Amino acid sequence: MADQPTAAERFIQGILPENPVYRQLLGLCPTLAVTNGLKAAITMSAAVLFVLFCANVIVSLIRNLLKPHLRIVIFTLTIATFVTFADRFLAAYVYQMSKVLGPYIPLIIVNCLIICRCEVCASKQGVVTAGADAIGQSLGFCLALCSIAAVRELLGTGMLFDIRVLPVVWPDWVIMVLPPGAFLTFGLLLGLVNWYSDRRAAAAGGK
Amino acid sequence: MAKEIQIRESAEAPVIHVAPSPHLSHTAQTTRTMMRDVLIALAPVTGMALYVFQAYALRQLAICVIGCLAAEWIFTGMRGRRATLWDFSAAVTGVILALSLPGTAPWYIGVIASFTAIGIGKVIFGGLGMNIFNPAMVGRAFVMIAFAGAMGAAGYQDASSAVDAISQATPMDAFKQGGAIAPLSALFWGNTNGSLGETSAIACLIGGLYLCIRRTASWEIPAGVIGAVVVLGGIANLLNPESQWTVLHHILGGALLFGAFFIATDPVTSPLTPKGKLIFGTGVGALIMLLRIFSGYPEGVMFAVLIMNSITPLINRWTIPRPLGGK
Amino acid sequence: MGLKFKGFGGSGSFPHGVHPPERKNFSGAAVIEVIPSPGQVLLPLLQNVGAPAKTSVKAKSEVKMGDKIADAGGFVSAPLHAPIAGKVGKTGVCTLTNGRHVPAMPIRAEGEQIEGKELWEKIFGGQWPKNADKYSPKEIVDAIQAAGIVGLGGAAFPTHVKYVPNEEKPIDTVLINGCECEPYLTSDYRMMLEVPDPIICGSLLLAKASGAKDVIIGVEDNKPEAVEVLKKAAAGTGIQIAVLPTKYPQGSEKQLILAVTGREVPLGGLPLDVGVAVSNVSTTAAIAGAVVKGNPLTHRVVSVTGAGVQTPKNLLVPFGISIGELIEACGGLTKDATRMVAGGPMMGFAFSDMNSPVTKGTSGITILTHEDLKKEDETSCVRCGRCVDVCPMNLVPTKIAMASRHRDTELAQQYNIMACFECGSCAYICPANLPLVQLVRTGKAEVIAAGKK
Amino acid sequence: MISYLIDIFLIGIGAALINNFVLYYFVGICPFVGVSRKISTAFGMGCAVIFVIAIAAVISWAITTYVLMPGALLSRTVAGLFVPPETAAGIDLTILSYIVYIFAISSSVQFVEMYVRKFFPPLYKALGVYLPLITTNCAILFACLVIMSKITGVDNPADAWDLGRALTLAVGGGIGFTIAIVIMAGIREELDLCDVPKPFKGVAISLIVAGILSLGFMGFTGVDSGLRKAMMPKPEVVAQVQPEAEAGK
Amino acid sequence: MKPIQQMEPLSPTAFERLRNNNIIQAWLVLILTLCFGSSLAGIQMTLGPKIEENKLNETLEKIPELILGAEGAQKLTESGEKLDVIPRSFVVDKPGKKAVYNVYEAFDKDKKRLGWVVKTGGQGYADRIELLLGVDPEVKTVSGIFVLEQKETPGLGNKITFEEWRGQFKGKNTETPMGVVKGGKAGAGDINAITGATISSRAVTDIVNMAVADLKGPLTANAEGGK
Repeated sequence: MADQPTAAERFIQGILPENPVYRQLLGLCPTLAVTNGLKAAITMSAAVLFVLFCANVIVSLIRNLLKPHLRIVIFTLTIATFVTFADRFLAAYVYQMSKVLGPYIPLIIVNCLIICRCEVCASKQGVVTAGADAIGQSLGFCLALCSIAAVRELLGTGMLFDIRVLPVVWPDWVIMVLPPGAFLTFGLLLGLVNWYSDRRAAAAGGK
Repeated sequence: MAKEIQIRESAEAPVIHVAPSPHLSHTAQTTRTMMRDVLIALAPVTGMALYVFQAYALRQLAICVIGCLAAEWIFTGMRGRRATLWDFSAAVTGVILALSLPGTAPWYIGVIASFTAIGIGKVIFGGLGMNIFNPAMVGRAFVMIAFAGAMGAAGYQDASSAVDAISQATPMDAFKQGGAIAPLSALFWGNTNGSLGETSAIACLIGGLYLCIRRTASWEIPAGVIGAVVVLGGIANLLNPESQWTVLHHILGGALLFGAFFIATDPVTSPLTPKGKLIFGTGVGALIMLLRIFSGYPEGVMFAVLIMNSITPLINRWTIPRPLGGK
Repeated sequence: MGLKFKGFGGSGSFPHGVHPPERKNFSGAAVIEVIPSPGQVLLPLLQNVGAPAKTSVKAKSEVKMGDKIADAGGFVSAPLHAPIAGKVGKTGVCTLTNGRHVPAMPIRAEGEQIEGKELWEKIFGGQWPKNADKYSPKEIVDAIQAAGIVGLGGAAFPTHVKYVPNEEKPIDTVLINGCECEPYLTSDYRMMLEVPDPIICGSLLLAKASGAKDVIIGVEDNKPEAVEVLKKAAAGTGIQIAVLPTKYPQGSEKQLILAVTGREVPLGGLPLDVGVAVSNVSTTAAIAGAVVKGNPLTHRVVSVTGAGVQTPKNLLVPFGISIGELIEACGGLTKDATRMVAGGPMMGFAFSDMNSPVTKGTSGITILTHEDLKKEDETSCVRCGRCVDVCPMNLVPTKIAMASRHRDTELAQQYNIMACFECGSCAYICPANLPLVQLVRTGKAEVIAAGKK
Repeated sequence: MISYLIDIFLIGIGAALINNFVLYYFVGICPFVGVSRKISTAFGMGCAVIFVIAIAAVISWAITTYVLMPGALLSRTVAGLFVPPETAAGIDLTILSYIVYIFAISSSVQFVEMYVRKFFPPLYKALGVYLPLITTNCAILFACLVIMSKITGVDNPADAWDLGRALTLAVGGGIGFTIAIVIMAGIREELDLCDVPKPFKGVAISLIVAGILSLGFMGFTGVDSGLRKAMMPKPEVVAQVQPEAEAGK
Repeated sequence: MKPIQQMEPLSPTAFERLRNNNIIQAWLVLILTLCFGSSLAGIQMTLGPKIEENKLNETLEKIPELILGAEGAQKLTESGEKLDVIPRSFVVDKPGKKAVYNVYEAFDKDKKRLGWVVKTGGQGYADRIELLLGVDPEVKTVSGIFVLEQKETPGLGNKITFEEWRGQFKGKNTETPMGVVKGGKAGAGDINAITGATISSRAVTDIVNMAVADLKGPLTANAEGGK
């Protein structure tokens, strides 16, 4: 930890190089569960952004007061509270979406992404860095969710954002919006990302 | 002690230009001849399908075989490997896949099923011999759920067909949805509707017995499947004596015999030891009956095979044979 | 056939196994010939399982045939004797047929040699007693030890070790192994046909030494003449002949015991653990020679056979003679010979060095042609389970091979890799032509290396 | 009584097989792809989860029924000491449920760990290493949430789940998790010997396998309704008694 | 924590003991709990009613369509009028258990009863199906159904939510239970099954039949009693 990454670095890191889903494999439950439509994916990402940002900022603010044996308790308390906020907001303002997401919003509490960022970043760094990190990570999370959701929604229903984009003759691949489709799509995309980054790394090494 | 010396020899000695023992090999059977055997065994079933469904069967077979070969070529090419089309394994997958699809299924179903079967079912695990799941069943399950409408009951009905059989629902489906009973003779000879390969019990039996006699398929698996179906079907009959759908209907109807002889016996995805094979077969049979009687799908062969495939590593683990003199 | 198996507690067979082509016809009818005495022999100091022998004569000393030239290097070891008369040279290194490099002592022939008919008479001639009353068990075992006798079936395990009285594990049955289940090889077969008397005599001596009640000679049913001859020779001695179905590897110790007595030798155990001692027929004959005539082990019968040799023969040869000379004596190799194997084609080692010497464990030289090998390329394992169906040890060879290929010693041990005795049945049957035996060998090496860590 | 038992049975089957926690609801994915390297480890993890999920289910059922749900007995009584009964009856603490559940889970994990360490050292040896990991296993919180929705989300208070149903769901879900993770571990051991393309090694191929597994488990769809139909006596189409019973406002 | 203690090896004074007390050490937790608790209470106060309203609206929104049909509902919104809806709850004693139905009674602006909407549900092919059933005031005919929740097979069973299919129920007589017929040959009192999803079709029909049978008595009795 000799030279701490700056806020901008943290922000950039989260989006692609340290993408929480594809590279760190954090928060897989929502990645699979809420990606049968782009709308749900984006709502979920927004909820994660809210919770992660608030939790990161608060943890960063009180990081000097944290006692080791109470650290996890405080993290959990903070996260659970903000998740409850997010849950109620969604229920109040986008009721249909909150019904679709169902238990996966409260499951953000045990999403390893949040506790991992609090532990790794926020509890060691300043507010600005922690906030930037939260936004970067959430954007990365959003990007990953949307990539999966786009594939699934397009193939599964011929629509994007519930708007028909493929011709009517397109036979809907119903499986894509069902659990097997989630696993298969994510697995294949993950393989693709690995393949691409391997190739990039090889090319960089070759030079 | 004799072994130790040989080991040190092979670990330390320089490699001499000679081959390890044994120096004789049983040349009668190779992987390729095994696959060829499967194709031969499929001939009666294919013939029956061509006789009953005519152009439908021909079209579906062509789509799936070409699809599987193309998929094998493309995917192994993507891995930078030499495509092994001539070991016939992709062709076998294609034929089994085609025979497990309804003849009237649209063309894209065959193509998607073939690519899924070879891509996700086989090449991604490392190719022939490495796959955990039966490729043909992976492909079929994928399209079955993706295009339930075109694969389910609706897939079989086509009143414009010249062949009478095609305009009915399958016997299993007709029974499950409406309680209609098909005559046993029709199930036996195969002039009913259904997936291309499953209708004729006699054709499946002939091909299956050929495979078992050639030891290309192990008899333990079909024996286990049919045994479990007889026992469970018998119990179901006893509990519900009014049911017209008897044990014989269960055995002759649907994809049971086709699955028992051609799908479940896929050596790659079934256990290695005879005991394991028997457990595997019994498990497949039991699951088929569970799914047939209780689940919403009229047929359970595909799911039963996939589920038992997934347990195969565990079965292998549990049935490590006791070595001679071992505990 | 009238050769039905009469039970001795076993079923007459063992589970699994394979039926490779027998191909005994090459040398089966060839009467044993005595090879002309060679100009030089090169005696490897390690010809047995266990510790190597230690030279007991100095270089340039003169030896007569039968003189001891090396002492046993320990209890599980055997002394060596000069097979010819001559002058000992400086100890050098030679390559054995299995590829090992071991120290070897050359003897250059000098002076008068015992040859031909005379040699045959010395080793096999004369009368052989049909009982062992004259000898005490200790005398017998000592004579065996002094004569440097090891198992001549191929394993080369010092014979006296098996028969040293052991009160905790008494031996009740002596099994004489005349199966010769390896394809091609006929040396034991010819021994049984031509010199049944020393075999019977040796068997009785072994029974006496070990205190066993039963002596059973196991012969495969593809050698009916040998059975007849042995039956005649054994008449009145109480020795029984068990005729076993022809199946590979019937001649393997554990399989033979199971087939005849129905007892299973525990994993990692010895036949002794189930009260059985097993010796090969040729070994038995050598024992008789050692006890009755005081002959040390200096010669053995070797089959030189296969389509790759001009005239397949069974030869009585001195140890240390180079294999090239054996092949010369058979008219040399044919044009299409492609592989030389020391031993039978199933378990034997392929070698390329014609100068390799014959050792106590060399039961035959099989020369295969391109025609016989016809191996296809390795393809993917489709887990057909044929190797499981044939494994006489009831193992899962393909799994063991996979584990070995991925250096997963833990998995290999779960599948009992160490129980494999590399009979080659699995690799013989494998439709994908996987080098299963090879993989098992490397796997075993890994397991041992991991165990040492 | 019989119908209650059937209900319990079907809830268990449903949670374990038909709507498998891992393969249908995607909870507990992290250990599913992460921990499942060896069969024995996977089985140990599964047992620990069943253990904790059962305790957490009992706690969360009790808290939800008596404290959190609108007009819950305990809250109403306590609040009744300070405010008028009408206000007390309308008390609704469901907003606290997530916080309460997560603390209930972590404290029950702590408690189980202490208890097992003290009284069953061999069990602790076998399960102990997995216990801390379980706190963040979403399967457990998910079970609590399902139980909550079955208590607070129903139209009729009479349909609210009792302890038996809640416990069955939790244990069924735990068993389902164990089944999935053990199968996965078996396959992973096999995959180690396979020639999987490099980009897919590890998690990607596990996900593909999970996808095919979930395809296979799709076959169980409808088994519960089939079983219910088979076990129940013929459904009554016409209710026999129609008293003029009316409740509500 | 430990390093700090090592740095201060002073004798434990009263202050020190107080400092090391667990409760005091947890001051941060306590303060956070207080802050979070009060903000949660605020959220509950402000958003709680709105959420309840959302939940209720989900059902209420459908009532005009179920009672009046799509066109009727359209007209109603155009005219800016609203139906008066009274939620009620009926308990029906059945062998083995009591069934509770939430029923919405709909009146027009003249206090004339237009019909009832029943919230009911039952086992479908995959999971429970929740639906709203509209009937006329005398419970003689079905005025419409709407599927609130279902997890039927996408592509097959989920067609029960399609207007083309559930529209069939409109106007069906409730005298005799409705049957399910395959192949599009439904008679007057029957429902056409969805191809390949007969079970889902039958499940919905059964739920409707059951609700009608259970509530026919209580509702008509109530209607008469209400006069």
